[in-house]
Amino acid sequence: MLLFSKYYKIVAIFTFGLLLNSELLASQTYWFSDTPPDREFAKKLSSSHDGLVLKSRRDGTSKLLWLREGEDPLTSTYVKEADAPLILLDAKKNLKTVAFKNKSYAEAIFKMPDEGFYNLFMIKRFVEDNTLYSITAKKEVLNHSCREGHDNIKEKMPPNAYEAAPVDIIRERMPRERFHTHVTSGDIVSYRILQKGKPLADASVTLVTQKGWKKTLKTDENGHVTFEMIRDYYPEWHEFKRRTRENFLVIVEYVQAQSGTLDDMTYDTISYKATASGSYYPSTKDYQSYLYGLLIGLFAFFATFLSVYLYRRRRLNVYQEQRLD
Amino acid sequence: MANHKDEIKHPFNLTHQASEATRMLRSITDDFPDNPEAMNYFYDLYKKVYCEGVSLHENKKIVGTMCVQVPEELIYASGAVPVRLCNGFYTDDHNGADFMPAKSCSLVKATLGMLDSKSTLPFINRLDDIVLPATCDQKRKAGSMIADMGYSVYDMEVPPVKESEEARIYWRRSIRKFAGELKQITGKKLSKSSLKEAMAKISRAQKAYRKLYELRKQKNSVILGKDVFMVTNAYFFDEIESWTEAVNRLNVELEKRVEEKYSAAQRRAPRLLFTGSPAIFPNLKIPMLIEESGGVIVGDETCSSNRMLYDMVSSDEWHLNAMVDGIADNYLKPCTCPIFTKNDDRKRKLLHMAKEFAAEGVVYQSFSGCQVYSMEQASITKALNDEDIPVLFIESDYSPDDMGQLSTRIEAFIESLKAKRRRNRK
Amino acid sequence: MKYFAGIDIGSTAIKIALIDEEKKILASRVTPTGSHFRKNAITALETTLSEINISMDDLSYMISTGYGRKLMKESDESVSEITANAIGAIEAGRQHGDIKTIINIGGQDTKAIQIDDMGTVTNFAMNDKCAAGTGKFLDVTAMNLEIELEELGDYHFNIKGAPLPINSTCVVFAESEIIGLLADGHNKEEIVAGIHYSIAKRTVRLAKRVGLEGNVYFDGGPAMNKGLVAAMEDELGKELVIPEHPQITTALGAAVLALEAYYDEMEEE
Amino acid sequence: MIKNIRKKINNGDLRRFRFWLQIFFFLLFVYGGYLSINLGQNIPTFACGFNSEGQGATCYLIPLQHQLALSSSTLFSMAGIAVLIGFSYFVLWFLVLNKGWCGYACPLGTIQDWITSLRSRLGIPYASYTWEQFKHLKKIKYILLVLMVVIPMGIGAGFFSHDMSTPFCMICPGRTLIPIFTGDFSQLTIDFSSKTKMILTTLGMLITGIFLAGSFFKKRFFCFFCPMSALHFMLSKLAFLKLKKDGSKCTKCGDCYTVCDMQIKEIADDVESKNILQDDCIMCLKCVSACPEEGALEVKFMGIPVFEATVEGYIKRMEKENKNG
Repeated sequence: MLLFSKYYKIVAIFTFGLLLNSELLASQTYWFSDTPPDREFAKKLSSSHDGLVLKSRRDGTSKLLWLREGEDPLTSTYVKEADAPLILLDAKKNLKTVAFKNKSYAEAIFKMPDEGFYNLFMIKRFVEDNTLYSITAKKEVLNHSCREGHDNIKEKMPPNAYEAAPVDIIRERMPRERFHTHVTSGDIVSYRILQKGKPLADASVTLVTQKGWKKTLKTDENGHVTFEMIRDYYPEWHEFKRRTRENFLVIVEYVQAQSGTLDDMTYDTISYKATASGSYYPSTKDYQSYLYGLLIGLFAFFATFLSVYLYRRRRLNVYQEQRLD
Repeated sequence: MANHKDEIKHPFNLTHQASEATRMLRSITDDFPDNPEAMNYFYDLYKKVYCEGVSLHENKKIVGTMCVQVPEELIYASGAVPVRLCNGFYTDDHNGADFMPAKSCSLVKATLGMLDSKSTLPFINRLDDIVLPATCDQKRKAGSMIADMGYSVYDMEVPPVKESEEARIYWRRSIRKFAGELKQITGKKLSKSSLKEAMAKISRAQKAYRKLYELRKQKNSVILGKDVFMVTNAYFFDEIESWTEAVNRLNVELEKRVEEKYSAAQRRAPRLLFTGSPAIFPNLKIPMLIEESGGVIVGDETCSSNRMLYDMVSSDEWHLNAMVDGIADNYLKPCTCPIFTKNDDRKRKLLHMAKEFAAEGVVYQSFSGCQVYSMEQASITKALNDEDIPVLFIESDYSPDDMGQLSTRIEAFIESLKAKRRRNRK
Repeated sequence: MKYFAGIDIGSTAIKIALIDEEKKILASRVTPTGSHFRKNAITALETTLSEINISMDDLSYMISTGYGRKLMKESDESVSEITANAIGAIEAGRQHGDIKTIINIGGQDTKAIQIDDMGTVTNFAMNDKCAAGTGKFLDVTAMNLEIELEELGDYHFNIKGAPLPINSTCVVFAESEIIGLLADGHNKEEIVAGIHYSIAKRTVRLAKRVGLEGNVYFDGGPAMNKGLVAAMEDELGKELVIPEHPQITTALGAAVLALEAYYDEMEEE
Repeated sequence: MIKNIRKKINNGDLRRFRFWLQIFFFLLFVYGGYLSINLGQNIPTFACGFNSEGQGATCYLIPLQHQLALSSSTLFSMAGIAVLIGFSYFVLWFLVLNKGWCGYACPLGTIQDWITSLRSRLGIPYASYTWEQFKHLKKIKYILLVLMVVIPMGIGAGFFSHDMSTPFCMICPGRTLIPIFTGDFSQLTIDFSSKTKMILTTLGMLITGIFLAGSFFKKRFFCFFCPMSALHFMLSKLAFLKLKKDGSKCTKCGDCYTVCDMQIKEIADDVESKNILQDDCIMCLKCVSACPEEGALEVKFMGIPVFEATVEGYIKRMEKENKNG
């Protein structure tokens, strides 16, 4: 039954064929994913610390992101065509515009010449039924190669905010977070929601994991919201893979009573919807054991101690006979 | 044991040994001018011990040692005093010849003669044990003879090779066993602090000796070799602390001599190294002949002197195990005694000493009967000759018969060194 | 004219050499040492001096050598016979070309000396205590065979058979061995040659210890024994340089050293 | 002037000097990160990179293993140059101190020395290998070095799984122990996520236990097996700091051997070699300070004598030792 419903949903999406237009935007959720829609295509990409990247001799490292539609990270469809403006906040905090490439799917590609975090924003505004819909999709991407060393990580760690964004979802860094740190189940992730650079209070923030678990919270007066990543990965023990990378989605929704005009259309309400996607891994606690570690360590320690002790005892016997075979 | 407590029949000063010692001592003190003032301590010591029979180390257990390989640190740490029994008396050589083969080494004969006649050393009757390292064949076989005389003898095993790891292990075990044996003799268990103290005691003595050794490198020889032999020989039986003090006093005096540019020998006296069979009082025949013939012994490589005091023990950690192993290594590895298979270490040592002391020649004594020194002679001579250092090889014993011939040879050697120097100058 | 004297007081003979500034030998003498060697030495010296009509006071410098060197208080200094022998050999053997090795057989000892071009002793070897292979050995042989010492050479060359092997190296045992050989009916010639070869063998072995290079000079009383010389040459495999007066080489060396010492002293003054 | 300074150094108390220098390097490498110290990632000693918070520098073996694990095509392309550059930095660092890095700077070495001094204080005698054991054990470090190169290259070529990355680090007790000093116990676990990881972490903990007990009995227990030491030895002929021996002055008294933590027999017995540095040597220079032969052992920096064995210095140190013991 469950299988069927999933199947039904996918079939439905493909049947209607999605185009990115205003009518649909109002109700749907859009987000950026770095998982290629095409499995064959994925083979051309190389893995990096933060998902797949495209490496070429001419352009260096580039990141590819695809726009997806849907609230459930697992079943969201890939948008086939999109024409919304894209803004890139690069590792050096410069702003650039990027355009969608609509090959088979709406795809954004940008080069990452520097080490650090790149933020891609898709911002779309339109009026409908006296409501201004402000849609933002954000993706934070890390560019890092161990070959470059790990010398200046600390200064590159803090997140960069895009002040002009109608809503910016900033993932705050976890304690001791470094380039190599992954968000894992059980981690506390906290977000700061900014509206034009200022904290947005009382906005509803929803976290959706790949398995579809959802939780909605309201931001406090500083725009903060904190989730604990739940554990939703329960494979058979022999199928456990600690490199299981799953996506999660943070969706911010906020409605504000404010009137104005946009493109000669008036509105009296603004409805904001912003997304930011991330990825998470199984918690190390799921597969690492202190107990065994310490037991084995202590065993080795005492075994060595005992063998040295016994050896020394034995050596007190007078000359050991030479063994000949 | 009761039999060695017998009274000596003659008053000590009337024995042949006493008169032999007196003659030698007189010759040492009177034949040379300006002996260092501080040497009087040593002259008096010999006079007291060998001529007057004054006993030392009262109320202490005495362990006689028969070779340089016996770790004295362990003996001191066990509360006893080591006394080296190697003897240089011709009278005792004669006594020994009564029951030993005529061709055996004078040193062994004299030592056994002394032990048999129970004279010469005033405290010979008080020996609690004799440690006999199985070094050369003659000493090895002497063990049971000594035991038959009624002494308690401990045979200490010595490996014949010293380079191998097996030898090192064997020797370390031998030394540990010896430490156990000492406990039996003295009833005192070796402790960390007593061994440390013993090591410190010996290292103070060695420090004083090293200073003396350095002073002999002076271009102007500040002390004659015969006096240094007297100093180092005294270490055989003297109270170690007072010996150290006396050497330190001597060093102070010699330093003054250095400042005053005083020379104990003729200014141009050829500088010689002495090596081979040990010169032990009163058999200072060859050193005396050398220095009477106008040479000066600036350094020596013998077990009665340099080999006994030169190498110092170090330890990484101050536990008994580490200390005893360190001591063991020190008594085996640097030992240049020819009983060990290889000759290289002795060659290297002599070449280095010749350089260090600016020695012009080497006098190599081998006691007749000492096979190993005689056999090693050729290769040592070659090694030294290759570095343009002439060697005079002398095979001799304790008898004074060959003095005339020896004096000719030694003089000729010294003359040839002088001539060589003249030739090199031209 | 200056006179220099070298006096070699050996165990069997006292040898005296007198030279002038040109190192020319003016007079020489060999006399037995006897028991009062100091008295005998002075008498012999005075006799020698009187041959050229001078007295002790006319001597500029005198050096004594040999076993009795230190007791000869009349001399200016003493030098070991090895050094003196080397110098003497250089002097006496000059016309024979470079001398590198000297073999000296004395009354009680045998020496082999290696020298460089300057006459400096670079190495030497001497027999140990025992008198085997020394002049004494020849004395004893001659006495036992009841022939004169000077006749030994003639006997050596008159040999008919092969030289007899003499096994004993000790003078005392050799004596009884000779008597035994005589008793067995061996003739004297064979015994003498045997003795010569025995001495030659020992001496050559000693000489080999210092190395046998260049011309080998042979001196000392026994060098006058032609038979021994022949045996030695046979053993060595080369010819020996024999000086005109083999006995006085050492004394001559002492005299030359006296001359050098005299001029050295003059220079220093 | 220079003579006086030299004399002061030669008479100096090496033990104390070394103790403090080791502490200095320990603080620098283990806690330097807190003071924003970073000496880079090409350090020729175990400045463990798993100690993410405090590391003031990173052990070269980490980047080396990482770099060798690059896919073969990358490794032998331009990226290979970066590997070579990293290696040359490593060599440059190494050249300065030669194996002195081991005896003075290595935090793992310092930990072993602390354990040794604890044992010594407890009055338990140290262990030593027999010559036969020693000969066999000393080969291990070369085997480890080869594995450390071959396995990552095997990963790059696709023969092994990425779970085998940094194989040496996985079994290095530095990984488990050094992070503890900054309160990070996370390396003491067994990783059950894959068989490879499980085996490697179990080995790591076993070795940690053996290390702790082993270094309690045997001075510098681990250094016999250290592949860094093997790597050092291959370059040691080029280094500026040199340990020289004048065999003609040596009496083979064995004092140097007695104090040698690494049981290097050659230091006492080899009288031929001028450059006496052996592959096991950690250049602690205890041998020089225990040598009573004037100039028999000598430390030179670019040909300039720095520290030399002297009788005077030896006697001074021994008297002091004997007093304190």
